Amino acid sequence: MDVNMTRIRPYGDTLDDGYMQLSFTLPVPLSAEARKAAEILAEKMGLEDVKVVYAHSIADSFSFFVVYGRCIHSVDMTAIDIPKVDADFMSYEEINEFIEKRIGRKIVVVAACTGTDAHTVGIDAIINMKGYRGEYGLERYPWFVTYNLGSQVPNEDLVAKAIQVDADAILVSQVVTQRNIHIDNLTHLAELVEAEGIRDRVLLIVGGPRISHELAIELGYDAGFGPGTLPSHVGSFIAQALERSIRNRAEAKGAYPCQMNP
Amino acid sequence: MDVNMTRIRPYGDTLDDGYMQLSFTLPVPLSAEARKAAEILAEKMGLEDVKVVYAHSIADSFSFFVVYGRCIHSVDMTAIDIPKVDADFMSYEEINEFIEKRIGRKIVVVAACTGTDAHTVGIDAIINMKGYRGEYGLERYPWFVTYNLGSQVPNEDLVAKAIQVDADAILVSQVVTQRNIHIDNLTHLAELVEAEGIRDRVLLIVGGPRISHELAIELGYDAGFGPGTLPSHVGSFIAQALERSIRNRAEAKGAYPCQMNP
Amino acid sequence: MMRLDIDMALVDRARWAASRIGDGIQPTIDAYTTTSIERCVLRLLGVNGVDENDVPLPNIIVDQAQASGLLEDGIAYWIGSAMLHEGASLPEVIARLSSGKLSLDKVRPQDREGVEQTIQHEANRVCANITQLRLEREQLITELNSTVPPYLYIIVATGNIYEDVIQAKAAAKCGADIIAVIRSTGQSLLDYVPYGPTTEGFGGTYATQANFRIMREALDEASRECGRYIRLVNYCSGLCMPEIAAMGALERLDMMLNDAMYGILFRNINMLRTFIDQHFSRMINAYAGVIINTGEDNYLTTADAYEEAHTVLASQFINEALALRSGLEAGQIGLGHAYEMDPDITDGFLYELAQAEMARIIFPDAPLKYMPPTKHMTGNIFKGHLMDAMFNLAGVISGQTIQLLGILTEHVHTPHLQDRYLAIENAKYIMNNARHLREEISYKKGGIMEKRANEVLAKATSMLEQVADISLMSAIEEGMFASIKRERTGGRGLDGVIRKSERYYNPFPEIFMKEITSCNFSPVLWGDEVKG
Amino acid sequence: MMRLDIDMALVDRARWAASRIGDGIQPTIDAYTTTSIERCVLRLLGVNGVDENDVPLPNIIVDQAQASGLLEDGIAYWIGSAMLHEGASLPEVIARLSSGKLSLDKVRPQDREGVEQTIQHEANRVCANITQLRLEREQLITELNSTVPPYLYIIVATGNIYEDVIQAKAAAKCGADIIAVIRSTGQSLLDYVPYGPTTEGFGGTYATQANFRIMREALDEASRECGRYIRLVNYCSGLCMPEIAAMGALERLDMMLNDAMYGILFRNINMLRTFIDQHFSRMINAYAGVIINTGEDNYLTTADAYEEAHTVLASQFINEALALRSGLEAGQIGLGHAYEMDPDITDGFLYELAQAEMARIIFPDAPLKYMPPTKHMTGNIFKGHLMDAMFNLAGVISGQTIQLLGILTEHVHTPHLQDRYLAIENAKYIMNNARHLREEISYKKGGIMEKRANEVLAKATSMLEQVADISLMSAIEEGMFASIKRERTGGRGLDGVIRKSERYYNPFPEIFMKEITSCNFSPVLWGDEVKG
Ligand code: B12
Ligand code: B12
Ligand SMILES: Cc1ncc(COP(=O)(O)O)c(C=O)c1O
Ligand SMILES: Cc1ncc(COP(=O)(O)O)c(C=O)c1O
Repeated sequence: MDVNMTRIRPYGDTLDDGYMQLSFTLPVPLSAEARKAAEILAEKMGLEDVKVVYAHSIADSFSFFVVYGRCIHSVDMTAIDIPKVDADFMSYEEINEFIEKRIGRKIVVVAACTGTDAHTVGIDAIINMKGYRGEYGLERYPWFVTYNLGSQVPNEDLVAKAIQVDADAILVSQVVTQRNIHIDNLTHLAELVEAEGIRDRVLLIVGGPRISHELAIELGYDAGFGPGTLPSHVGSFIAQALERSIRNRAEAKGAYPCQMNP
Repeated sequence: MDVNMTRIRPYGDTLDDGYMQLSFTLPVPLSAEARKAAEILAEKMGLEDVKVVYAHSIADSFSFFVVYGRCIHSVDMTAIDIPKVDADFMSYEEINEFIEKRIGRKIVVVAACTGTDAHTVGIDAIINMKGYRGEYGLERYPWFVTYNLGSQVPNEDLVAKAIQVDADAILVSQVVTQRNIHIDNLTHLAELVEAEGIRDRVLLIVGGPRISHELAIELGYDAGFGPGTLPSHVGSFIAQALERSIRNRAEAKGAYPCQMNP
Repeated sequence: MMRLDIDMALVDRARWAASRIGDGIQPTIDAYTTTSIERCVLRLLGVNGVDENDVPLPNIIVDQAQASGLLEDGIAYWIGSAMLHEGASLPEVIARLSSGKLSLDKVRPQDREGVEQTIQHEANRVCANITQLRLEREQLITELNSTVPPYLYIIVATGNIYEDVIQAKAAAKCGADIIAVIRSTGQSLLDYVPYGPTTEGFGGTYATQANFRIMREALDEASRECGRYIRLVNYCSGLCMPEIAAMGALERLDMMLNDAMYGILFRNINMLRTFIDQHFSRMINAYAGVIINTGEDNYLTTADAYEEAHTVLASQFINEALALRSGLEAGQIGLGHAYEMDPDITDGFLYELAQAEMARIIFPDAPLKYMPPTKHMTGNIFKGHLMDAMFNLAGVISGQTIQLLGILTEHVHTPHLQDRYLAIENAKYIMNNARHLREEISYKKGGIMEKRANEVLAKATSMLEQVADISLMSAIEEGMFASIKRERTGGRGLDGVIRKSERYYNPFPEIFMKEITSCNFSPVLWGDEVKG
Repeated sequence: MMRLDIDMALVDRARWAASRIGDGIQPTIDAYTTTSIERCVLRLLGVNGVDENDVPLPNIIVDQAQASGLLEDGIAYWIGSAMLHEGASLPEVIARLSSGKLSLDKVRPQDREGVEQTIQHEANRVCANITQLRLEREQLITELNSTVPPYLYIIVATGNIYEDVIQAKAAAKCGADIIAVIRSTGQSLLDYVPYGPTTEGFGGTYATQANFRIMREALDEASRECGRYIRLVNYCSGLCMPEIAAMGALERLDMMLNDAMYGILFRNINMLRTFIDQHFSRMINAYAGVIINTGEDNYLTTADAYEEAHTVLASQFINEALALRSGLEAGQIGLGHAYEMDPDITDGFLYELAQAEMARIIFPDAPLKYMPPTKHMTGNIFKGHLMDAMFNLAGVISGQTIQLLGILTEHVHTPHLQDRYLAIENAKYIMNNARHLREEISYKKGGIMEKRANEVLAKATSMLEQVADISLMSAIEEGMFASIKRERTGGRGLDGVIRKSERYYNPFPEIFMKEITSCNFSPVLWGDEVKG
């Protein structure tokens, strides 16, 4: 198959045929005109050969449609450059060894599901002993000290705890995304951390089913983790990022010795 | 609900939220970049708030996506003006009575599934005794004489038969639509009928799951019938259209009497 | 013939243990009242509305009474005293209290007998009202209901009651039998009930009396159009359990999410507060002919459904024991369970079916409420739709009563209109296509399913016996439920728990329990078809 | 224990009637040969290729022979004569015939015994080749196969063999066990087999020997990658049945759509031609260890699946009787049936399951091929996906061997890549989730299912007895199958039917039947798991 990476198009059963499936509801009673409207809408979206293959009336005043068509748009994959979590993934043993050898002290993390969000399963999967998909959570790692504050924690409390225990990383989980509540809440947390003057001392990490690393970076976080994240992914990142930042800080010290002894 | 008919948009759970669902496959291995490509593609189609909610690798070299987003396009329903089959639907009894009283002779129809198409279930549903969804087919109507030629009939044979039995209507079924074969075949049939000089004497009617009246008109047919058509729908149209055309022809005769006796 | 050979001796032991658990906690429940119970009494007596700061009047009056140390006597006692003291009618007293012209701490305590007489009269009137509504429901059911169980239960959750109405009616027209208005996030932690119609809920719509009324009216209309009685559900849960029960009774809600331990475990509400509140709220539900839905599904959103199946059963036994103590009939106790196993388990369908059949056998008269797959739903809406189908199949095979429909977009968003249509289509197709499969098949003696069911039962029984030995509250303190530890004095709402005084007075429990325990109370909950 | 109590006396009667039907038609079959059989003999002897007008050489030679009236003796007789006459080797004779340097009508007929000796030798070599390929397959199966039935059968149909390869490999990686390359529309009516790799099929890809080879190679590769032997299917059907059987044998195809009556009823091919061709083609399939798939599903695409269920069963009996007469082992007779009832029938799932269980009981050793819902699939891909799931459930419960996967877009287009992925995901989920349900449940004595199965059986039996009484060909003339009437002398291909002369010679039937009926032929068709 000779795929042109600069013009990727959907694949039905032949390269570049552009086939895709749509389903949606229009707030009008079912009629030949409503069907036509569905077709026109799909055309406006850039579909050709539009087939409205199913149309069903919902409660007399709505119409549901299933549509197939060929998308005329294409995407240049070679131009896509998205940030990726900067870490080599290591195993449980490797992470512990890495911390022992290269950092030489336990890493302290605080974690919570903040705001009105009460979905703790995701953050628990990362932090708690029990872990996720057969992997232990960070709590079980001898070289991590963890504080999992649970659900619906005010951002203020999370930051206060981080200061209190001198945390190396703040882990926040956001699952509910309705009306972009997670964006507001994450922005608020980032501002708080900044305002408390600890931003350069902690890694700020967010996770959740709708979180991407790209989004996390946009919001000023150090990393973002989406669905399917394993504790070791997060552990690897924290260990390596912390080691980097300690090294940088040390170098910074070396570079400006006068600043250290004013 | 206060729907603006000039700007219809998809409805998720609030008027004009624009929500729709997409699924498609890209011919690239699954990766963060592929996910991003799916997102960009949806954006190019005019979706906002795009969520790639599922991404799955198919056979290492394809990626399947389920996407939700809000469509920014809208459709002006008030501007949609599509042709509709011009008939009042009547029942079995009404149709027979109509023909008896207003036409006064039996209506002759020939029917077939032409070209390479072998899907006879649809045309049989309309023509054969047994009928469809509890309705008798036209064969059962005392005021119809029907010839159902079956499947994979050459267009030439169908037209020849129509001439032979002096048919009032030619009914053609087209189910296979791959590579638009039905369009080619229907165009060919219409041209044949024209070439044989019988176009003004017969009603040319097409049906099938992907046929709309609009398409039929475009192709120069008198009517098109899609999924769910019942024999009585077709019977009503034929009876009424035939009556109209007989009436028109009679009027035409009246208007140019000299032409009749040259 | 029993469909699955369940060890009935174990069932008896489990039920007996649950009964001991109930007996253990009941004296504590009886010794206390709560601010929410007293606010509820006020609501029943007709106090409604909010002040200029949107604070509900029941809260204002009860808070004042609590501050003045009057609450241990029961707010009814003081209202009665006020009527006698002021020589005013109940509406007048309420009006004076509401406008701040009268304060209860200024009222001279009256003779208990006189108070009782005065209030009893008013309470009877309210109760007659509720009975009237119950009869109205029963009549509608007899008149209209014609579908067969499992009843299709669908949620709406737009946050705006008026949008909810559109969604709910559409769902009813598609074939839903029961509509639940999901409550706005966080309402369970509010120590008051919001007021009036609301349009800005979050992930759900606020439970207010006005919202109840708006939706009930809409559904009555839909019932008539559809020729089916469409039931309405809301959440009788959180810090305002009793008040919401009262609101539901007054607005003819048909079902209420109402669990004895949910608030403790999953919302960190104080356990004393919860046990006391659930008891009184359940009496109201019992009297109003409401079916409660318990929340056992919640265990499985955090725990593994295969490993922790016995905790669901144990909780069902406890919910049953406590519900019976509040006067709920077996037919009103909609015990919850859920289809939440990992879809990729080999023979997972057999384990789910075993669990569902087991619940059906152990609680033969309960209108079991079966919750759909949620946790293992992903953005793969196609596979999700299949998981929901298998859930629907398990529901119709095992003869569930209330089937909360799974939605293919569970992982994605609160249901859109089309998601609901597809969910109902799914259930109708499966349940019709396999309608009598239940009667057609039997299970292998000693097979996978029978073994599984008995294992789960054995584990639940031993868990219940342990709980009964150490007492329910200690068991919760030790984290025996959902691996969550709660302290007796921890959680929200303990400040609203008040030990009753000698002269504590609340007219309602007596009225409720008298009617309930008299033979002539047996609400019509479903049409005739359920028996069939 | 029998899963459904089927009246076995009726089964015996039905089988006996089918046997009488077979006996009735066999003498006619034996008396004739056809142009396609003779072309097939040529192909087996090594004639291949096309002339400058793309006419296949077997056609050119056989047409000439027919024109000269030589065909009644069998083409093998004349090839043998030519070898003796010209004193040339087989390849040489073929080369001369191909180049037009030699014409059979110029050949002097040789002594029958000498011809036999000459040709026999060549035929044995070819047969050894086929045996070698069969053993190769058996070794691969033993080495690789590790899945359990129902085997997942998936179609590809792009029209382009190279695109088909991409689709087929992707499907194998998703979990398909069997790949069928759907044939281009109308090929069954071609009286020749197209040549070479093709890229322009219509609704399917041409069946050519080159295409067979390309796909088999691709699937061998996929088999190794997936650690599962991936089977390849094509259509041994239409006017070239025997030739395609030969091509399949030579390219190690594993299964062939091959029905005794499909061509007559659904393609209006002459009945004599069809009966003669199917017999010879099945001998080849038998010898090559190929599993045939009969086409009973086709009845239900035009007739109602509930009303006409007995015609499917009747046809299964006839296909079995005729297949046995061609030397096919029970394990090679993949009788077809289909899940085609209207999804909105109450208890439709029970009727489908009854039919599937019945087939399983009546044909215990047949690798039943179960066809998915197609007719009632609409553009509602969501409901369609559920119908496919119920079909998959019926397949795993009733223990089908070959499950042709339903595709959610059945109403819309030939399957796209993602449709196939979703179909396989559907089957894997359902079959794993309910893997041992079959062993777990039993059906009610005298229940809906048992009654239904016995009704269908009784109807099929009386139909078969009627057919046996009037003979199969008369029955078809009377429209007893699929309500379609076909005349004995009607339909395509009668001109290719030739009565054999006294000296008719064809070396293959004898070789095939000798090996087949000797005890040491029992092809390895599946891995060990099937028995388990
Ligand atoms: C379980 C559940 C609940 C449970 C939660 C129990 C608990 N203690 O967590 C209960 C029943 C209480 C609940 C309630 C509600 N829920 Co809920 N719930 C779910 C459900 C079914 C599963 C979520 C889950 O546990 N996933 C499993 C975990 C392991 O996955 P995860 O969270 O993605 O975590 C992984 C990664 O994202 C990552 N990760 C996550 N966090 C973090 C953090 C860090 C630092 C890192 C590194 C990684 C990381 O690692 C994890 C492991 O790989 C989803 C639907 C679904 N199937 O997704 C709805 C869902 C999330 N809920 C929803 C809603 C609306 C609610 C309610 C608001 C409904 C209501 N009005 O009552 C309430 C209120 C809750 C609240 N205030 O937040 C919606 C959210 C819609 C949206 N997108 O905004 C969903 C999608 C359901 C729906 N379709 O309506 N819910
Ligand atoms: C049954 C069937 C067959 C049967 C046909 C038997 C027969 N005698 O008809 C068999 C098994 C033979 C068959 C074969 C093939 N089929 Co086919 N088949 C179907 C199937 C499952 C159902 C079609 C049907 O009967 N519908 C029921 C009737 C009642 O509906 P209808 O045709 O829409 O008719 C109604 C209206 O449209 C209207 N109408 C129809 N015609 C007319 C005419 C007039 C004049 C009027 C007024 C009204 C009218 O009235 C009818 C009643 O309401 C569809 C899939 C599906 N579920 O739709 C595939 C389908 C149509 N087949 C398909 C294909 C590709 C084939 C093959 C080419 C495959 C192959 N390579 O072998 C072959 C070859 C057939 C050929 N040469 O045409 C594709 C077509 C794809 C496309 N859009 O182009 C489909 C969609 C399946 C798929 N997804 O691949 N098929
Ligand atoms: C018994 C019960 N109450 C209440 C709720 C709802 O949650 P909240 O406490 O957020 O209102 C649930 C959730 O499923 C429940 O099961
Ligand atoms: C036995 C058999 N042969 C052939 C076919 C395919 O059709 P065609 O004759 O168009 O190749 C089918 C269709 O399902 C079939 O069942």
